[in-house]
Amino acid sequence: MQNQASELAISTLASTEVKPSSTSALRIVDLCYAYADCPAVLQSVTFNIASGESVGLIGPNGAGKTTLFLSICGVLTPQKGEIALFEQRVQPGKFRPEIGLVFQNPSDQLFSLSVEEDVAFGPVNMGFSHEAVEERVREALQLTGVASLRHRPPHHLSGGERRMVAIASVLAMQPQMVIYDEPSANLDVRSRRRLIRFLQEASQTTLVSSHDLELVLEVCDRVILLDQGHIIADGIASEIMADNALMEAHGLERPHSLSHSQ
Amino acid sequence: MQNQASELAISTLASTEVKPSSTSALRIVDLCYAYADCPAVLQSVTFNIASGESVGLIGPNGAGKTTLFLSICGVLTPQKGEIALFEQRVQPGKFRPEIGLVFQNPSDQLFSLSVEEDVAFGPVNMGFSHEAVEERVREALQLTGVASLRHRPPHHLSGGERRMVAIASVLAMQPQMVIYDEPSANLDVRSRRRLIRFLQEASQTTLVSSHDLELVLEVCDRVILLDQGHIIADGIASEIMADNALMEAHGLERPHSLSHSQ
Amino acid sequence: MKLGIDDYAQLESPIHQWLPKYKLIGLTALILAFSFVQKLALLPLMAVTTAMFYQTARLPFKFWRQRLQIPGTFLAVLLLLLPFMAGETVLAEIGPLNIYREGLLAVVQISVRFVCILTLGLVLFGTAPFFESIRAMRSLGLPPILADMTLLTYRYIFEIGDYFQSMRTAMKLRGFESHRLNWQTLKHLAALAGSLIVRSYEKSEQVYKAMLLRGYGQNMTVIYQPKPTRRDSVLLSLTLGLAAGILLAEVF
Amino acid sequence: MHIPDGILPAPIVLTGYAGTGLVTWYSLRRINRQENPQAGVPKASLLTAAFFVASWIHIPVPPTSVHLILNGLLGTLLGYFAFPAILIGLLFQAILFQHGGLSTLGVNALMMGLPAIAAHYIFQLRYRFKITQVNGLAILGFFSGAMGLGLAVLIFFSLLITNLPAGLDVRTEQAAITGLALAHLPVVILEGFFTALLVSFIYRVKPELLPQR
Repeated sequence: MQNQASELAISTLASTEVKPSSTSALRIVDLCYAYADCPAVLQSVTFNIASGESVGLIGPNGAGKTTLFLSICGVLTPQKGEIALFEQRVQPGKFRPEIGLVFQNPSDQLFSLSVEEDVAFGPVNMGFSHEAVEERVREALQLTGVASLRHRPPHHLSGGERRMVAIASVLAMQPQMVIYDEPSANLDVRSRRRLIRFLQEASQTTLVSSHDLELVLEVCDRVILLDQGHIIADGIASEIMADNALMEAHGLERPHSLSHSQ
Repeated sequence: MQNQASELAISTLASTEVKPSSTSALRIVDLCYAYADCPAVLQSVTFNIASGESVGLIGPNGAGKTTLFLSICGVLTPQKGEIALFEQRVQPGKFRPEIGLVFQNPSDQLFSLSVEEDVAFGPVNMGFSHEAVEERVREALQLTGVASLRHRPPHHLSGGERRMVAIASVLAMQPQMVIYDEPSANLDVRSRRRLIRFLQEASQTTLVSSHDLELVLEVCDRVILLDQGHIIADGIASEIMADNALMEAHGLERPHSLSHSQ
Repeated sequence: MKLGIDDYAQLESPIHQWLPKYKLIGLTALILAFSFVQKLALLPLMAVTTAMFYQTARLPFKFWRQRLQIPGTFLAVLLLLLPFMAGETVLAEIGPLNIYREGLLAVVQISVRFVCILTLGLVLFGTAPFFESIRAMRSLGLPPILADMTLLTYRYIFEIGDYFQSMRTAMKLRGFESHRLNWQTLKHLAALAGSLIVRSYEKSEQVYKAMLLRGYGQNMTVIYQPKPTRRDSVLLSLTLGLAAGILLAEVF
Repeated sequence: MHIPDGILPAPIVLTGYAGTGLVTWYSLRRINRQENPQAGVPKASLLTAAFFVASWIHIPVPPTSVHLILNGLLGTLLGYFAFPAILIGLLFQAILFQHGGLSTLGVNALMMGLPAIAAHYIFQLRYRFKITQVNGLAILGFFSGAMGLGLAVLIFFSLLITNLPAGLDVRTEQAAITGLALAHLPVVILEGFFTALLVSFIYRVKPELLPQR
């Protein structure tokens, strides 16, 4: 079963590697990461994401998802391997506005006195003029549907609102690729539904990690299964997630919405 | 639809009110709560839970679930209405060890420097001897399957481990009724599955609030639907949650596992 | 984030097994006696005593070295300044600068006292889980409010430290670089600190509720303390004797 | 800015402990007079932790950077809980980072804590002068913060210089203290501005955190 899955992975990789055209958003080759005195968190992780793709990253807690994200964004320095964003090598510590990371907890991301200030924070740091910043803020707020919250302090918003403001604060930098870490965590059904609709319509290259497999299924065509730092499977979302034996071997469950298909 | 549901609610109530036997765990009559300068959070909430029942509480964020819990535990003082736990009136501010509340975020509840200390905190405050405390700690850790974590600092545990330790810290008081606020929040599939098994086997009267309706379905026979401070429906879990129109009207979704039954 | 003073609390050694209460009394007395020492002749004795304690505690040398790193800078500054600044007797001249005997001796005295007290502190807090140490203080009369505050603060420093790391990472990923001092930078950093404080406050409200619901403040229970063994008492007497000896030697 | 072990003569170390014991006792007495003293414990503890962590924020002052002390704000927010909070914060600085020291804990607590209490009284002036506007509060915040650090700096250098072993005459000592304190004036003012910004942030986001009367 796993063999079949890794073949799947290899074939996907191969197909994108054959034509390393300008459409590659993210290319990761042989990435290894280990914290001091701990077993390796990422072990020779290799995959590609083409521009415009929506990819889900699934796996149990501790599989290495957050470490992977922080490496992609240049926050962590991997021991080995290479990461390229839009054909440019990621250098740890160097700010790359073309990638945005939406944190699992919006409170980690929102700190200003008003929604407006928080959304403007990125563009201001990027050095845009006052008008350009204003334009970006307006657009990001509109896109995420939170324009009406503009003058409120983020600390006073509900969980669902904060999530959308956190997304807006990333989108205002107009990144070409956005990573979402557990975007539906702590959302109620209504906010989650709204988030799913938003993600389905998003135009950026997207990488979503989530325990909420139904969300992954609705948002992503492709899924990468990570466990203990290894890529276990990489392929079509509905196929991988319908594979009960594979899912259970890695602490996951086939989503209910896929069970009637078998 | 709503009418039918409220009739359901009333009939359930009636049936338990007719025989107010010693089996009542929780009786709430006409409970109203409002924070200063805000619209009412709870409006004339009335329901009963019999000893040994497992009841799910569902509804969108802001429906008033947390306020309800804190009122039941005597942390908040309601403006109107009555709450009785095991036939004894709840007096705000008075410690009632027969009820336990498992918070949504375990780190709010694990405030000691070791798992052991945390689990012992309740029994120590209840005034038990060193030996009795020791016995309760051992038992609670065993029941929740985290005996091996005994000497670890709670801060270093995984999400799933923390959840089980938080439950152990409540169970060590040997409450007759336990309230779980979003117990599966932020758990991965494996930990969630373990939690569900635990809840299914738990012997206490249980009240679970969750956005994870599949969990509610697996753990509870009865469900109460709360929205904007009103009880909208109260009845058999699989019936209420299968009612698509009702669910959607209150920001919920019929669980996938119930959709094939229609 | 790794700060753990009690990372080596699980080791086994006579000091680890020493009843925390007695350890606290004994080592505190010794630390105070050390801070009285002025006589040069007593410095070697202090150093040997300290080394003995550290050796007996079986704490790794690495731990000591790491812990000395930060305050070491301060010591280095002192070492570079004092011999040139203070004193009357010129020992040597380096160009326009004089090295004074008194200054040099003062440096030796201060450094030895400093390193010895610090090392004993490591032995004191490094050989028991932190909450055991606080319990010991509590049984010696530390007011309960102070004890509760100490434990809770310690527990949540790590958690709030994690908030801080995440928030700073999030700011960096949105291009924030705090290299220039201007009103904007100051405002953002204040918002960061403010958010941290507000988040902590909100958490404290939850923690308080959780504590109340598990009976916090119900009764001031007597803390369980194991009975001292003969070995505990012998170790305490020895340490107190040593402290008294050093004090006497210093005074007379 | 902590006085490490080994520098100060023993009498000062002991006096420091005695003074700290006294002020702690008085603070706890004031706390115990409050309606529900235990209710303040989690708040004070988590804020102590938050202040501890917030002091890791470095403010760029080219070519270097300074970190915040925030003892003025701590006094402003915690009132009588401030002194125990500072004592605990310093204990952790000493045992986690070896900043300051165990033997000088008492002296350091007085050095940071007394100015914090002063800052508390400065901020309470808002009731005397009936200040309710955010700008007024920010100005009080500025003085609380600047006073908190300013006094601490003064005490720090006084203790350090007058206790240097051997040799400086009184006039040189005074000159050194004044000089060093003045050199820190920019940092004191920076701390004041930062405290002002923080007070207005908290007022807008979580006004109930500012102490009631």
